[in-house]
Amino acid sequence: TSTETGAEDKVLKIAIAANMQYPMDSITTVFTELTGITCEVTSNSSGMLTAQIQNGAPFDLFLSANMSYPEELIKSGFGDCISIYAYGKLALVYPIGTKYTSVEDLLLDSDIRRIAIPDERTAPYGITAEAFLRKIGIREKLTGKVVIGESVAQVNQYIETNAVNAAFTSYSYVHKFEQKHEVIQLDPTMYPEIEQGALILKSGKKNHPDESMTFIEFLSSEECRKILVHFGYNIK
Amino acid sequence: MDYAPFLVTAKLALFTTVILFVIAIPISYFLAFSRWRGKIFLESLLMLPIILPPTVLGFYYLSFLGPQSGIGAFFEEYFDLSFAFSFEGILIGSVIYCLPFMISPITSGLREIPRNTQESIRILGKSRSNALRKVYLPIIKTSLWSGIVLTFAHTIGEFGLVLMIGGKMDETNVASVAIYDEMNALNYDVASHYAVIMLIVSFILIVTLNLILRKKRSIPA
Amino acid sequence: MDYAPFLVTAKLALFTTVILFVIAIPISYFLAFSRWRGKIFLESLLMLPIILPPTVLGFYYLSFLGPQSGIGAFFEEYFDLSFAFSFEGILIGSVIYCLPFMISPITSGLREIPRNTQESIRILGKSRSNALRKVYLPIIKTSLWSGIVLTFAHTIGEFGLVLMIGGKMDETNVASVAIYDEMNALNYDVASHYAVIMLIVSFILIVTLNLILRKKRSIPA
Amino acid sequence: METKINPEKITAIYGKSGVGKSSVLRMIAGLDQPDSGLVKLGDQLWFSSEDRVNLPVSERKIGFVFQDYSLFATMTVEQNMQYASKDGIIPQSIMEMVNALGLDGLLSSFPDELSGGQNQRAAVLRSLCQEPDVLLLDEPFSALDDDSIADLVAALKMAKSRYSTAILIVSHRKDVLLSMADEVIHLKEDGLFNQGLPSELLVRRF
Amino acid sequence: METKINPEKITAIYGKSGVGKSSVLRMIAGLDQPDSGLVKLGDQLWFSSEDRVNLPVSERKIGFVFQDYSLFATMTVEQNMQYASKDGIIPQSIMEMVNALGLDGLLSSFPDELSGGQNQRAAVLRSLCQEPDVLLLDEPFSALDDDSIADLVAALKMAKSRYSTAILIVSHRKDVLLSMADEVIHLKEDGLFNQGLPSELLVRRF
Ligand SMILES: Nc1ncnc2c1ncn2[C@@H]1O[C@H](COP(=O)(O)OP(=O)(O)OP(=O)(O)O)[C@@H](O)[C@H]1O
Ligand SMILES: Nc1ncnc2c1ncn2[C@@H]1O[C@H](COP(=O)(O)OP(=O)(O)OP(=O)(O)O)[C@@H](O)[C@H]1O
Ligand SMILES: [Mg+2]
Ligand SMILES: [Mg+2]
Repeated sequence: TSTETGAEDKVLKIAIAANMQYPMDSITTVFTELTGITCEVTSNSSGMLTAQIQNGAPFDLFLSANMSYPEELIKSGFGDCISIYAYGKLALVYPIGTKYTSVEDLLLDSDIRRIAIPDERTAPYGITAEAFLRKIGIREKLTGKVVIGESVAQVNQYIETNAVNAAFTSYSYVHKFEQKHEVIQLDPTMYPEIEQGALILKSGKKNHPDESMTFIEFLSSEECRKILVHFGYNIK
Repeated sequence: MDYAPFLVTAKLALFTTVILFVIAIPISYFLAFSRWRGKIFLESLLMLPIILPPTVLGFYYLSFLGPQSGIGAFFEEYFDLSFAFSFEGILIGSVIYCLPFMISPITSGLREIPRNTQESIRILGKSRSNALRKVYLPIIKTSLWSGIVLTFAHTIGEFGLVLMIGGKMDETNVASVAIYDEMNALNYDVASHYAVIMLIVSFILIVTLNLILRKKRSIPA
Repeated sequence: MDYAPFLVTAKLALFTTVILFVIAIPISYFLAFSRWRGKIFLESLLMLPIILPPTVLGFYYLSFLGPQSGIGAFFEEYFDLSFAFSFEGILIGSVIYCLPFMISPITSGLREIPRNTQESIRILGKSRSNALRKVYLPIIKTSLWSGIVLTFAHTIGEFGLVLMIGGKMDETNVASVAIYDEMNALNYDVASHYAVIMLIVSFILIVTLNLILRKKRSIPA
Repeated sequence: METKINPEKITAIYGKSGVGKSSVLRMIAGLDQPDSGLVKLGDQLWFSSEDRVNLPVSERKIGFVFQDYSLFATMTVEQNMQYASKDGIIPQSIMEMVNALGLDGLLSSFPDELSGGQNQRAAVLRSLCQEPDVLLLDEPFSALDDDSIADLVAALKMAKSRYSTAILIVSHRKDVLLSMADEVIHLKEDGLFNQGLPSELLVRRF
Repeated sequence: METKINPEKITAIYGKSGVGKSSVLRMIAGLDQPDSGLVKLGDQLWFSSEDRVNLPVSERKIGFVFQDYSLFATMTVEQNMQYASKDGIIPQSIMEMVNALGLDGLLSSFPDELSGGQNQRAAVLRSLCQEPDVLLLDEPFSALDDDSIADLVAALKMAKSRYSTAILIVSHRKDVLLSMADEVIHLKEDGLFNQGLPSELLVRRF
């Protein structure tokens, strides 16, 4: 309620990995309602955001889809500690009405001609998807079918445009896909955890450490957890 | 649905085009008419901004002009001017990136100006800038037009560079970045809505400019 | 360090430029000389590919030509030709995207051809294609050059569209995507290494082409 | 305006500057269209506003030397001539004229390396390479000295007899026309014209 | 080649096509540079290969009517003339010549809407608008009929007396030069030349 500091000053600049774009609208809306702090959200690939932050981007917070990018930033002195606010879940999306008895059957079915997987080199969900496939032991058999997407977002676009028949993506999009596709949550014991890490940044003079802290606290609040669960994240 | 990004885009495209038009004309003049032998290198060099992927160009831009860089820090300290994460930043980035789109057609237009026109100018004792404004630019009208449209249109669509240099502050939130966000949020309807508006508005604009400039004999300068 | 992406890039840039050159000439001819009143709309329409952000263009491309789309499925079924996730796919995408870069300078060059040249052609009873090849193209050499360099250079740098349509197959792994990936993986050294190679090779190529084409009177066709 | 042009004769159009001589040639060639009237060659109808006939330029088998020569700047003199020739081969008889007109050393020059008069002679030769049925010459002597004019007239007469080309010349040079034209059409500013022998039409006004 | 050109007289350069008349004018104007030799106006040195003097074209105060006229195609006749005039205002005396030369109705026409002769007259007028010290005219009568030539000569003489402009004309028209030139330089193909009165130099060869 302190209007004297000026509206400009109270804007919290949050950099988010592209895959957080979807739930982020709801999270910031509720956050602003509760605290009066407005948010400006930038989404990009985690790698590019990291580069931006290292080059002085005036972000207050970084919400990454994994731990390696925030860890890199801590190493170079742009932050202190990462808080894990949720765990992502891996999902498999495929056309509605497809009959199958197991994930293996589905993936090996000859009607499923292309399967999109995020790039494990750049996308956290790619690492998990690849791990999952290796675990169930059919990765090699899929070689001719696999289409690598740059990010979860791109994999989603492949599904949306029907460019592929099935895709590994984040379960957080379940509500978007439900109408036109089947979405299954894959067994979380079959892949490593997808830790969603938030980092308070110390990149410039204009940072808002107090508001950032408020946001981090909000992430573990009951209201926010509800939102995160609704969007298909796990909370511990 | 937020229409502010369109205004930012319009502003960016307009400023970029105007600035580049002003910059490109003397450069192109030099490239077209100078007898300096090294100009072929300069000319080739000026084509390079589009060789790099926009994001990569943006990365280097941040390294050299960002707040952490020497130059960037200096300007921020003493002039309160920041070359990154600001409208000025994406404008400079766009100008650098679109340089080839403006320079190349204008230079080729100037190269095709007949020798006797140039000689008449010398006989009349006109200065270079006067000749350029009154004679050469009207002659190469269609080449100018080509440079303007390519620059304008490309700035509207560009987003890798803008996203990298600008982040997404209110002042750097151009329509193409907004579309990118909507696509990331799987709001394909909204994204399409934006895209269609962008296409229609641009189309109307280009047609209108076309109609104005195509009027025979119209002189732009 | 893998140099294969450079080969894919070179192939893509070369094919895109050659195909566009061939396509653009008749289109530009039509735009420059036709008396059809609607051509101003067609001309403006052909500028639109660069209005959309490449990723968005890629999205629409996949919707219309992707494997599940009517056209895409047909070609995949009957010709075993796939318009997405293949070299052919990124080639078609590049051709669509770079259309304005080739068409705009060539059209403006053709528009500046003097009327008496056109009339001499009619008197000599030459066909359009003959006149184009033997007379018009040599006259507009510098405009052709402008279109070629812009297309070539831009195809090298383009990555949003290629990333979307290509899906990171070996055959679609162009250098710009490789650089982007290395940057995303925070391997800045490798990325810079790639970028520098790309810049140097392109620079040498552009200078060489410049030197060849600048030879006075040289006739490209 | 209605007139007969005898294909066996050299006909000249004479008149003041701006009176419409070039325009008449352009209409005959089909580059411009008359508002009304006919254009006929022998019994061939080329243009008729009434019958909506308009033979395309390329089918009229016409050679045209423009007042500003209009050689292609990107081609040498020889390439210009080859381009105009059937099969790209310059007829032997025309190669001889190249020598007679003093252009032999200039075949590999580009038009902008030629003097005005050299350009003009090259343009006439290029049009002869087409072996046209009708040759239209717009002020072909304007950049030439007396000797060159004489050479050119000789060349035209030779071409005429060899290819039986009808020749129509626009010129304001009374003296030249007197010595070489078989028939003169004197265009007047009111749109009317006189037709007759050069000796009658041109001398009268001195 | 060394010669004196008397600024009070109208001097003509006469010679065969291709002999180098236009080139001489271009060197005087400074558009081309002689391999060696001098160019002087009165006691002003314009060019000297020995002393490495080369006065820029723009400082030579020269008007030049090119053999191909070279009006700016993007400007009307009037705009062309205004552009050449100081302060953009066409001098009154030249506006009178516009009428005398029959161009009054064509001021707002573009060069490609003019006939050859109209273009040529407009080009001469444009060069007069510069009020040059020396006026170089390359074949200024080539596209004109006898009446128009007479009008143009009258206009040139008037300009000469009013602005005391030295006039140097290149022409192959013996008859015209005989009637209007004060002095003739006859350029020959071997690079030599004769200088003298037109009646001596030009008539001798008839
Ligand atoms: N494109 C044009 N648009 C409008 N008027 C034109 C055009 N071309 C020529 N004219 C006008 O038509 C008239 C006749 O022109 P034309 O060129 O036929 O004259 P001409 O008899 O050949 O003269 P000259 O001997 O000077 O070449 C002129 O008054 C000229 O101004
Ligand atoms: N740019 C050039 N490059 C090479 N040679 C040239 C060039 N311009 C002119 N020449 C040559 O120089 C000679 C003289 O040319 P110039 O134009 O001075 O002749 P001219 O006396 O004006 O003839 P004309 O009466 O036909 O106009 C010609 O033989 C011509 O071929
Ligand atoms: Mg005429
Ligand atoms: Mg000459």
